[in-house]
Amino acid sequence: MTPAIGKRVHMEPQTIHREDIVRWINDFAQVVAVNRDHLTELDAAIGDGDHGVNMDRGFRAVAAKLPSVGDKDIAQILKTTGMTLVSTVGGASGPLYGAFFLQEALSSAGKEELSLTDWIAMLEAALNGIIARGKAAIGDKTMLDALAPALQALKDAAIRNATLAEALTQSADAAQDGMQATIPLVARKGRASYLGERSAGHIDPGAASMYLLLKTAASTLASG
Amino acid sequence: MTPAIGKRVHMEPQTIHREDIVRWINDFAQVVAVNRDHLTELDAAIGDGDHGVNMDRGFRAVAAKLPSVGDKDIAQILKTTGMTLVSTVGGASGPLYGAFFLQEALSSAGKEELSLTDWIAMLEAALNGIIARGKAAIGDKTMLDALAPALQALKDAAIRNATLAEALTQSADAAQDGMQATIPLVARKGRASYLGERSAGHIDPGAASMYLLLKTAASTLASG
Amino acid sequence: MKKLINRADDVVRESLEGFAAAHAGMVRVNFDPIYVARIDAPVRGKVGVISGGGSGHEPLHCGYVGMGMLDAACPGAIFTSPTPDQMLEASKAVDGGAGVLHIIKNYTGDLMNFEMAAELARSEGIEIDTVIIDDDVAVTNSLYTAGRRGVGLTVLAEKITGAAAEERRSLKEVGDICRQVKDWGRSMGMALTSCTAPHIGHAMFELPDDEMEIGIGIHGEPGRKRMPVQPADEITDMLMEPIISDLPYRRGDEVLLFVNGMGGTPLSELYIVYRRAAEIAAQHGLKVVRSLVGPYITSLEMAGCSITLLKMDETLLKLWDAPIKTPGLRWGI
Amino acid sequence: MKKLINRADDVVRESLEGFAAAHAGMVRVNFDPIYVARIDAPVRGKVGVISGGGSGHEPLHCGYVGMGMLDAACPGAIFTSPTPDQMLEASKAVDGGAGVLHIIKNYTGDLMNFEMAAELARSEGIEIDTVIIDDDVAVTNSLYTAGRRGVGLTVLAEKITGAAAEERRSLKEVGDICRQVKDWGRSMGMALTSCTAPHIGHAMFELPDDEMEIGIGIHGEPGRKRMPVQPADEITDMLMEPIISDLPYRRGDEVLLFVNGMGGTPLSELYIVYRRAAEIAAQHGLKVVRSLVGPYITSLEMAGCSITLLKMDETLLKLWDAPIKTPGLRWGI
Ligand SMILES: Nc1ncnc2c1ncn2[C@@H]1O[C@H](COP(=O)(O)OP(=O)(O)O)[C@@H](O)[C@H]1O
Ligand SMILES: Nc1ncnc2c1ncn2[C@@H]1O[C@H](COP(=O)(O)OP(=O)(O)O)[C@@H](O)[C@H]1O
Ligand SMILES: [Mg+2]
Ligand SMILES: [Mg+2]
Ligand SMILES: [Mg+2]
Ligand SMILES: [Mg+2]
Repeated sequence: MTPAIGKRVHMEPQTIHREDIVRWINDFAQVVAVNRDHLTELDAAIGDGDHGVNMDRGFRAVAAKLPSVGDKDIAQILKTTGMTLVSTVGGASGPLYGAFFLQEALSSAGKEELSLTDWIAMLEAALNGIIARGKAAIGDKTMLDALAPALQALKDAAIRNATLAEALTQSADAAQDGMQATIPLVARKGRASYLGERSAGHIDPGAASMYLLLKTAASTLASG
Repeated sequence: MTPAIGKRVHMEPQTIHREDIVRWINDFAQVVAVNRDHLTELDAAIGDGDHGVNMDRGFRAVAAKLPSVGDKDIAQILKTTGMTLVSTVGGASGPLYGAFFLQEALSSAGKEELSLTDWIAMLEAALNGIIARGKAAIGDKTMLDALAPALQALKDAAIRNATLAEALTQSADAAQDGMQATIPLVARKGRASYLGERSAGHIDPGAASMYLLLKTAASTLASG
Repeated sequence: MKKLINRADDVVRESLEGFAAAHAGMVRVNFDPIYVARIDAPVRGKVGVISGGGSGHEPLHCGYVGMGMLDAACPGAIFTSPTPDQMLEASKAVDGGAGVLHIIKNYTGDLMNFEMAAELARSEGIEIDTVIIDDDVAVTNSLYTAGRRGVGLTVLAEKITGAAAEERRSLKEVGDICRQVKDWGRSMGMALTSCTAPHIGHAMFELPDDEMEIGIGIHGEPGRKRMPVQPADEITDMLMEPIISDLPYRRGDEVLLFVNGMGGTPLSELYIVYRRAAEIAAQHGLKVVRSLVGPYITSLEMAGCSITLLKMDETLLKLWDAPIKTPGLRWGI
Repeated sequence: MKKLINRADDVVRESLEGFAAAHAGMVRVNFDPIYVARIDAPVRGKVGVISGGGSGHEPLHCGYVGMGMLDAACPGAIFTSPTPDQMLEASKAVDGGAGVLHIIKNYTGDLMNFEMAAELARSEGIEIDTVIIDDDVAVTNSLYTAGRRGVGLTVLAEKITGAAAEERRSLKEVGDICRQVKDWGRSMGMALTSCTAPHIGHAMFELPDDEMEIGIGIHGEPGRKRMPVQPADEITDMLMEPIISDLPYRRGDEVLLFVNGMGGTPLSELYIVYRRAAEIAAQHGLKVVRSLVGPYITSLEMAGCSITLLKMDETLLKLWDAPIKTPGLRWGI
């Protein structure tokens, strides 16, 4: 069932280009639009019911903005994405997803294409950016709880010499597990923390959107 | 079936005394308490839903006040009732039921006991008092539409030489018919008039309370 | 029914006790019979201005007692006009020797009770003038009804009349100013939901989730027609049209535009209505020179709004701008 | 969902357009990015005081822009904190050379967005101080949460801080006054009903007809506990107890008592709560020297209330009484 290695190299891209990044972000904008009400429902249960609306507003603006930087390099595209999110989303997720993309931009500065190693460094920077801004820890029931295991999965995949596609898929799976694992958690950061014990029993909305972002990365970037 | 005339005279009182008036008003206070929600529902349909509460507040106050004038004459008892209603009911029904009892008081001034003729004169005065204060006409869908036919029935009964009990019962029946007859009417006075055509199809709450007042008169005063 | 109350029968009294405690510096509350008077009443030589009506419309009327507006207000039971003894005692309490003006909203009950109070007050030697506010253009065939209801304009009438009295104008002049406001203002309201009077315990009328009432009063009475809910702009058009076509407002007229909340409507929604109403006014060449937006005459927690348009002249403008210090409206002092 | 709106996406903008039209004499509304500034901003030599937060709490914050309170306010989407560019532009617009104070309600989103704005503003040479209001005693274990929320005290902080800035105090002094208010005030709230955000279209949480939430925030978040509805006096006890025992108020302390409506509660009910709250304060030997009762920081049309107690001293009293002229609060001018 496993295709021959030689073949695999030709079938699957091992690097990510500018166009891939644009496609990833545009695809995610559509995923967010489709999941807008779902994310909002998750947030209504333990927050204030605006996460889907916030993300949709932000990524609509991003999608509208991207054509104007389509010819710029990866870092510029990511920076524009981050800046646009910061100035259109608001709430907790605006600065945090803003930090995600702005840190990815810094980490990818000057790069024409991205290897799996670059991608890992970028997600690492993104994770640290979110922590620096939001001061949450793993297990606080936030978007970090999807992002951190996804990053770990990428690192594990790299050690195992997995292909980019495999690594991205494994990171998406890990993000999904991480999202599911937020269900029993009692929130300690963000609005959900005010509910105390009552926050347990629900998926964290930010973890859900983070999973969707990484899943979109897998499906968009892995297919070349 | 009809009892012998001679007998009837002994069985049924032909005059109303001070104690009868007190009983009538006290009984009515209880009738209002029992029908409070019913009257309020009627008023909610075409008015502002307070008629039962208004009447109950007023007659509770009257019942509390009556002991203090139990030894006074009929006119004094009726006047106290009217004054108490005026100062506790408010709304449209306060001044109108106030006028009812105040005019009955004026009409019965100086009387130790009341004949059917006196009772007719008192109701006539009451009717005119309500018209003077409220400026409604028969058919405007108000309490008048129960009171006016009841008064007419009393007059008819007097012409037929009916007993007091018969006359009071017939007047209660006429009040009931009059109340029912308010159903198809479009209100032209009071709050219900704002509904225009939509006021048709409902019993007028004031007509309903007026019927209860006259029905109580029949059951209390006729039984001596 | 869910309400922040103790017992339904105690709502008016307990609420007034809280009101008295919160505004001890401005008002004095009398409990038997119930009325609220400004702290310095009677003001010698000043016409006393009083109003009253059923409770449930707060801040109207008690919230408007104070310098520059009402000298006293008489609250009845919820949605039930007060009794004559209240208005009689209030009239006595505020009569500074220059007479007392009664501002009455046109409802059968209010009229009759105030009428009796006026008769009693006159028999005690107090000069009384009466103005009946009847601004609700939703009531069209006044011949076959109790006449137009008094709604939003009441707030403006009380403010402007109170300011006129503050200038030490005569009873006749104060009454005439109030009559000018009565003649120059028109209102219309609508509801998205009903309200629940504490003593009834359930909504006064049932309104399906996709319907609204147009042409409501302020006592939970259903309106003149029921229809599917429309966008705010269309609703505003439906309210503004009968108002503007009723009073022959002319291009160039200056107006005060008052968008009132019925109690359960967010302020943000009232501003959306205001936005459109101001647009329509401009289309008709009317110049909006003053505005008022908020829940000033309410029906408990009803969701909905009313719009009032009052034509202004120099006198009314000056009186509107005059200092006022009441719990419900305040500026200039 | 029944609302006086056109499209859910246009609520904030259209509402601000109406607000701008209604209060053209007091405020100026900028639409890209969105902020509301007082008409005469920047005031030379005066510290600029700005605040902001999600919309849906009207009159907070935009209604408090004007002389004696805020120099600018930045409204976000409904229940969503505004973005840094709004606060940056607002800070620039009100900087009269004496620096700008940011008053922030303690929510993760608000904090992060204001923080970014402050970084940007400082990099453009504007001196920024920040005070975070976190008065909600319903949040008990602040170590394991985002900390206490900013609720009712925000209104009082903005008023008092604005008055301090009006006196031309320095940024440090103005910030310290605001910090004193932050330290001296405590709040707690409850809801009888949920509210419906326009973009969600249904109630944020379901509350059975005989239950209430105690310890709610102001964004339609459910509270810390749900229980059967109680009489108003018991509810008031439940709110006052944690407030009074949290801040070591002492017998003889002077306090401001603020009973706030969440948007859908009749004023009459707020006074019933005020009545009991004042009683409890008196039982604890606290002297209520000022009061505020009304819907000043709301959650759309939610039914419920919050209580805020602020310990006062001579300085705070003087600043509270100082003249203020905003669409939402006004006196003395
Ligand atoms: N301090 C934090 N660190 C990381 N993520 C956070 C933090 N606070 C909140 N979040 C994430 O943000 C999400 C909520 O975003 P959103 O609903 O858009 O903003 P808000 O809470 O301001 O309404 C949460 O589900 C959580 O994943
Ligand atoms: N002008 C009037 N003349 C006679 N009866 C009237 C008049 N107006 C109202 N009513 C009566 O009063 C009743 C309503 O009383 P109530 O509900 O207590 O007062 P309100 O209408 O002020 O709430 C009506 O059902 C009607 O019978
Ligand atoms: Mg949220
Ligand atoms: Mg009624
Ligand atoms: Mg009534
Ligand atoms: Mg939010």
